[in-house]
Amino acid sequence: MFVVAAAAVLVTLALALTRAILGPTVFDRVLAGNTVGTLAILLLAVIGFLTGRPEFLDIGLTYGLLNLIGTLAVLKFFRHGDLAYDVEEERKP
Amino acid sequence: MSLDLILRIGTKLILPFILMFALYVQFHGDYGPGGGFQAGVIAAGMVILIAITFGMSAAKRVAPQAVVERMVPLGVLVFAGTGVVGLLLGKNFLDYSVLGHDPVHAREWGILLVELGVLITVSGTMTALFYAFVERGR
Amino acid sequence: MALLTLLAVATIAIVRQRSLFGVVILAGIYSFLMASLLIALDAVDVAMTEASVGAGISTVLLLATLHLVKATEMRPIHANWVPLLVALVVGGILVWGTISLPPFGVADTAVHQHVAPYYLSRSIPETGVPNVVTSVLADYRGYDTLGETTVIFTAGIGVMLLLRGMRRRDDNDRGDAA
Amino acid sequence: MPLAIDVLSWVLIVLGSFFTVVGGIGLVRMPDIYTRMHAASVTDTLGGGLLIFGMMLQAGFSLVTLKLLFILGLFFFFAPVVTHALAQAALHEDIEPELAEDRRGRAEAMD
Repeated sequence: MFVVAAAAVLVTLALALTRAILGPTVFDRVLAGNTVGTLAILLLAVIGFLTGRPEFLDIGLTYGLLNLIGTLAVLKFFRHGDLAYDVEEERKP
Repeated sequence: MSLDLILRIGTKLILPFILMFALYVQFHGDYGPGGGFQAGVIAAGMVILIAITFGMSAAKRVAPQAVVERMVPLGVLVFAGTGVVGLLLGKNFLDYSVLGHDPVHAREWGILLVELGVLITVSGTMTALFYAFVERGR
Repeated sequence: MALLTLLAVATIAIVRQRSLFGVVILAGIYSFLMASLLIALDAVDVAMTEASVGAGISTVLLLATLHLVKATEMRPIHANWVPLLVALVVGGILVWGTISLPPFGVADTAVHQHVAPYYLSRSIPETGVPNVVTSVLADYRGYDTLGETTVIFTAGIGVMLLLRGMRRRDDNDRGDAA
Repeated sequence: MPLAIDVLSWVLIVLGSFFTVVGGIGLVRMPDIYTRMHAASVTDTLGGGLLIFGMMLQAGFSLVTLKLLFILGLFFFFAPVVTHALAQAALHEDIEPELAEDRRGRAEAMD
């Protein structure tokens, strides 16, 4: 049954990749990238159970955290055009 | 700006967990996947996340630039120093078996120390690179 | 193998892409796919490194770099046939080299006869560390890891000096040499 | 493992797979970025959540379950945060949401 889950996740990976390649705007690509990260975590967990060694979920957590950081960095970049733009700094002067 | 509220609260929620997870990866590297390199990258990711959400000045309050830049050579020094200690105590360079009374235990300690050196260097380098690029962009 | 196909598709998409922001995001996706592939091949430590460096840090650093340069790639002026030819020839040679490799996962090949059994059997009694990757990395191959750390150190120092040096010249132009 | 828990976990996993694929199809088929976000959140929360619940039941009470719980928490707290930031950035770039009125207007224009 884990095979079903793995197949489903793989199909969805392909669909998300399609969206990332087609994506008319950058935000579509970001969204697809975020989804690919999520799916990679799921695929990892499923593979872990499929091979009977579910100890490797640490890597899933790493994926999740760094996916979050990457996505937020891209969004911040588009919002302000600068990675470390500080709203407080703007308000002070 | 109040529009960033959700982002800021969410980031505040997750920051301690990122640091905790980095330390877990560091010290659990003996038993599972992970080690100094990955932990260093995750710890640097925490600083970068702070810089993204709260701005550069907040990140520099957490990890001052001088500290970060000193961490880069410090890690290499810790690594090489572990080796030199072995040399001074009459064994080969990077032979850890002299660090404790029991060779096996000593080698475990040696590995921990070496991984600590890698952690310090990697996290320092990544954060310093980020700082350098962003400062340059201004 | 489905993962490999996706990987190839992502690579072609990266090459075709002109907007460098798209390239950054697709490179992140590529990195996730690569890490999943490495998991499927049981190389968990490598997968963790790939996931953390490729998907997190390099995205951020590439974006920071994009802030410094122009964001769209120029269309090449003339077609680059020579690099394509070189790439095809090298790729062909590599594929030809894999033909004579032993089948994947066979235990009695040359690689597994040399030092691997020693490491596998002695890691726990000699170092007390169950993860063989860590013990090889930090103990048996300590010199290599020291060199690796020094490389990171050197690269970091180099980049910092480059970027810092440029900025200092700007400061001088403005007249405050601090 | 009791049969009931086993069956329940398989049902959850199959449902999760189903929703994952549904989210993926939505990601490709939906017309604009905001609706696509909606579809992707199906994959993030319902698909991933059900899959992880199923796997938690399979794993029993152990460290694996705790890690899965962490991943679940990550999904539940940060998929919305990322989606919010994404929507905000897209609005900031003046990408107009496609409203139902627009579509109705277009349909009438086609008639």
